[in-house]
Amino acid sequence: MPTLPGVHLKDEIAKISNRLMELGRGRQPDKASWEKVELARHPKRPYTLDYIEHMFPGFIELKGDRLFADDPAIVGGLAAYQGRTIMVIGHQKGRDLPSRTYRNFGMPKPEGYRKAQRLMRLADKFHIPVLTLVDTPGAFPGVAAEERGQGSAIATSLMCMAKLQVPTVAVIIGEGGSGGALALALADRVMMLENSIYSVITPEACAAILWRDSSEAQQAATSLKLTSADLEELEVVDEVLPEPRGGAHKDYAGAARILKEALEDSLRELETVSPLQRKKERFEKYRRMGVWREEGLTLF
Amino acid sequence: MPTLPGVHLKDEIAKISNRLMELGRGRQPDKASWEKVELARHPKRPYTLDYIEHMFPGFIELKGDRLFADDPAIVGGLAAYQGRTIMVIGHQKGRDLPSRTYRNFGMPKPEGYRKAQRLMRLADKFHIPVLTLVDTPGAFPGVAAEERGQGSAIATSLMCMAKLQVPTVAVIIGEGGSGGALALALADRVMMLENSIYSVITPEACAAILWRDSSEAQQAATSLKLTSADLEELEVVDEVLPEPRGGAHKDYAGAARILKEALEDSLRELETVSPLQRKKERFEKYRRMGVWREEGLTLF
Amino acid sequence: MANKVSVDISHRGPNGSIKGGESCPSCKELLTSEELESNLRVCHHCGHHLRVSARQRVAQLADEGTWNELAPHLRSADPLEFFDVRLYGDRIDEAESETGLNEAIVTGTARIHKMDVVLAVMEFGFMGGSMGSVVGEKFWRAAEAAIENRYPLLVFSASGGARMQEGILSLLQMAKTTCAVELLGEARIPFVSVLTHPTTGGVLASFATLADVIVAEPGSLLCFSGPRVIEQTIKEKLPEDFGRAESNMAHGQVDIIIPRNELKDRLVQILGMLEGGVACALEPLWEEKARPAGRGGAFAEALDRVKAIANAPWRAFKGRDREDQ
Amino acid sequence: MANKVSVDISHRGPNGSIKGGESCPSCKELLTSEELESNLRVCHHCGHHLRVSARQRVAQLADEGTWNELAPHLRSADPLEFFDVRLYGDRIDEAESETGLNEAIVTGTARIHKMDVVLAVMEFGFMGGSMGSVVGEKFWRAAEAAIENRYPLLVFSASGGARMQEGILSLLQMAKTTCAVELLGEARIPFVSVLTHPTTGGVLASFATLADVIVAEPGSLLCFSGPRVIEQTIKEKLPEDFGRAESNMAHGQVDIIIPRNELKDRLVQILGMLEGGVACALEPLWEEKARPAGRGGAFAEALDRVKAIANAPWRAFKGRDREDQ
Ligand SMILES: [Zn+2]
Ligand SMILES: [Zn+2]
Repeated sequence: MPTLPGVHLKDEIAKISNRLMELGRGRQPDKASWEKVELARHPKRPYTLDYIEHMFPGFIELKGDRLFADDPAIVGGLAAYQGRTIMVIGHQKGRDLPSRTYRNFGMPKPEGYRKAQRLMRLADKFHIPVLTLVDTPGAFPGVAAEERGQGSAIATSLMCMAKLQVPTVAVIIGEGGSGGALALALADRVMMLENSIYSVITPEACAAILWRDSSEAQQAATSLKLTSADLEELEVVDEVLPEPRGGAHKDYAGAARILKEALEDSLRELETVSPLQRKKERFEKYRRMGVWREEGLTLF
Repeated sequence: MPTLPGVHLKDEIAKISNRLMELGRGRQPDKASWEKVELARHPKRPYTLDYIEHMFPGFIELKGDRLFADDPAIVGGLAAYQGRTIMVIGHQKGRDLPSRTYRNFGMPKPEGYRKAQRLMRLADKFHIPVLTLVDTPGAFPGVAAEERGQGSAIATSLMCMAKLQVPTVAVIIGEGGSGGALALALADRVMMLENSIYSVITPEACAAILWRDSSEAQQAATSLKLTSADLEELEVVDEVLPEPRGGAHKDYAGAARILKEALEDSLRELETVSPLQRKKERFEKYRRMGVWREEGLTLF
Repeated sequence: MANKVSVDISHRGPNGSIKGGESCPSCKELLTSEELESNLRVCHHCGHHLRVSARQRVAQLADEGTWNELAPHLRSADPLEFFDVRLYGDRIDEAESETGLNEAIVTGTARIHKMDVVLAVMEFGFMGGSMGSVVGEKFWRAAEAAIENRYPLLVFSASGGARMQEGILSLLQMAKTTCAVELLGEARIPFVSVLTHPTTGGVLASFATLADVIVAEPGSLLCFSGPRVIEQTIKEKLPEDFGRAESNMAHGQVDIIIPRNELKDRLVQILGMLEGGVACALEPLWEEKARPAGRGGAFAEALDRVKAIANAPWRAFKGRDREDQ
Repeated sequence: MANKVSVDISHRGPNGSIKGGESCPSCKELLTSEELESNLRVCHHCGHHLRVSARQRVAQLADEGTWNELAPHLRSADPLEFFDVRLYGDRIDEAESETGLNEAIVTGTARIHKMDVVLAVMEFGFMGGSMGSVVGEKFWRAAEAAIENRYPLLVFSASGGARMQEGILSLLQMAKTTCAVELLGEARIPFVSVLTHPTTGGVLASFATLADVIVAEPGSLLCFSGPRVIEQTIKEKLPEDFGRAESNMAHGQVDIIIPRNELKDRLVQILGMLEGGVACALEPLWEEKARPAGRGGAFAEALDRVKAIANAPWRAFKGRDREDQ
């Protein structure tokens, strides 16, 4: 059966059946997806420093990439935790206008990702597990950020997390926006809070590109499968953490407790294997990411 | 014998004998030292790219620190060399006004040192020996360079060279100016061309500080012991390479030939030992640097 | 694993418009197909580097008859049952018939000036060179082939970013390809990345900038966020040279810009020099057992890992009707 | 190796002028010695951190009676027979009598809130805290002691740069101390550096910025080139906050600024957390033999090296009359 270029009977049948399916599905956007988008972006949703405050009283923030700047859109530092140490790194949004500006709306520049890498290497040196909290609309799109290598900063952040010998746990706590979120989320365990989202592109931008109409964002949110339930089904996240009734923004302490328990469970599990084995399993996991077909298999 | 605070008989005697010595020595500055300073800074002296041109026809320059900028005051890249590969990195001055400005008079900024580190790590990964050519008045003293961590960039460059598993050879080819020079010269073998200098501070700056008169630079040049002969005696450099008659600036090809032979000899020697042993010897060498006394020993 | 496929550059350009000629996007001069082909699709008036399709690129680089395509049967599924104004499947079909390829990357082994390499070339004409599951999987397999054969990996990228229609799975290809690069690194396999116009988004922010040496073609647009997105953010028009290869090099992000007519020679030289170091290290002069170096310990280890992973049960896609692998 | 020396802060300040009082260099208010001492030499009017001598620093940090000085007998030689308008030996003598120290750094073991540490404190009052051979050698021995005892290393720096009178040997201390830091790193010994006013030149450009965590005191001037040198270069007056700790932190060069009254507590916390990671790794839950980790392989190796080096014949200084060591 020839490969290129391909119009085959089997494909045609599949295509028609897809078209039929399409008529039945999704013409009404799934309100539930958009609700999650709104909850994930809720202005009162707990941010990284809120979780740190409730989870790790002795937190010591460490700043700077030792290269260019300290980026307040990513925070990180050491925390004492059950008689041991953990490195906590996360995106940080602001809550009022001055702090939002200061935190650049949680959109990191290259120096943010490079700070994260520096702290992860420090953790690795001293066998300190790494917890990342993910909550960003995406990496900052600006001229100077591009000039300082935004793409490279994200790539090296991914590479840094791929290399780590220590256990790594990532939790999407709010908006998991594109490469800027993934840069802190290549981990042994990736979890999502129930009302968080994780997406390759914002629904608004997706709608603007594909529908040429950003008011189709709700439709795009449904199509993108960005809710925690979607991502669990796609096996991109290992676990979805239920939030306190009404959402994390109604009970910071409760949300932090849930997160802390999940962290403890994860670490307990991850620390039963050797660093080498852990790294191997990490690679196997990411190697499996994706869905493809080989010729001879039908479309579904 | 008590240590602090100390005015002791032995000390006093030593002091007086020193004073007497001082009357006899050095009141006439050593013209030879100043001549070397002038030769090392000679406007026609071959620079890094001149040596590369004569030594490594297939040189491929690799630019940039992958962080902030490419610094033209340091050049580096891969060269084929006797059927193998070598990484060459050196300070680069300009020869006319535009190129001097472009090269910032051979005064690197943090990005220059960070480029050097990146290239050294690349060399280390592929077991490629590193040759550095040192020729700078010093690291650039500017506000932005300070803000981007000039001190840290030099320190991490030193650390990078301390860590390397591959053989490293440094040659002072012109001005070895302070920390900005040393940053590329923590090597297994450190050599100096006959008419180069290597100093903790420029004679002019030294004179301005100690004599409060920069016209005493010739005197300072003598005091600082910055000629290749001085440094060989102090065991800071392993070998002094003779230059072609009249100096390297009279015969680029000849100077390059001398340098190439010395490189070959050094590498042949360095490659007979394991990376671990080589690193150990490197550490022993730098651990021995310095001259001190312990109490109970007389002043000399 | 490999499958001989002859290189055919005659019938299609990157945007299907090669018949007769094209006008140069930069100086607007009309260029005949013959002129373009003989000059490697570089405008001989102004030096502008016109886009090259993946198959043309392979033809420009690979020694005659040495190209062996890897994983030629991999094609996209529709894991999200994605719907927008068109079906994902229709978009794929269209891209296939426009490019004559079945994904936005082709991978294979080849010889370049007699040097064995694994070569991966992205095709911008295939849905904007977007990276979905197949691009990630083909990149992984190319890296595997490089490690198994001990060939260097040479990758040409051209991409608008992620394949939105595969949603989060598309994003995760950044993580997947990064892990593949880390395996290459542990095996000390040289990896050279050539950034061509345009390389943006998730491809720039993963494997394309993680190479040992980063090469760019002159004038290529290389950025993480696209110019339009940035213009919306800063509410200003960007300068003409924003994100261009030359600007990237001045900002330290690119090792070297190589004009297309020198590309083949220079790439072989660079790969050879990286290989040269390793080759020497294979037969060290010293006797003592040192820490794992070169293709000794680290390589064996990386290879073991890759093999262990290759034996792992692949994740099934929904609705498959028989076992793959 | 260690030698008990009691801590005595009563008789001398950093500039020998503590009797009676001082006026705050920032707000100019007059501060009595009692006020200063009780407030750790921080102005209680404006919060300005006045300079602290090395001995005062030790007294502020070390638990009572726990300080053991290391290498107390090391003193400068005059290897270059350096002459300017004064003799080097005279300058040393003056510095000794002004500071009551015999070099610009004191090193020792101590307990801080019951935590064993190796503590090294530079004395700016001793020839501007300049780093000559003795500073380098004492730093090396402090690092050795940290590795041998498995204590973390805590270093307070204050330095105008290199000791010009030792010429190139002074410069080489940057390389020497860097190698010592690398040994600490291989042994996974936590190293925390506290930058105090002022830390510049070769000290900033070597060990002081190579620590695992870089702490700064508020308001400290931290720069490689001094403000005057830079002003001469740019022909402009520098802004007031140039090179200050706060500016350094904003520019990513400093991890944390800690006011002096919190310093002791916070340092112990940081050192404890770095130690905490290692302590756990000492007794791993897994069985498999992994790569050398923590204080297993890497540590043993680093220690072996240090020991091998310690047995190496020291280079003699000119004119010594009997073997040291
Ligand atoms: Zn043209
Ligand atoms: Zn005051």
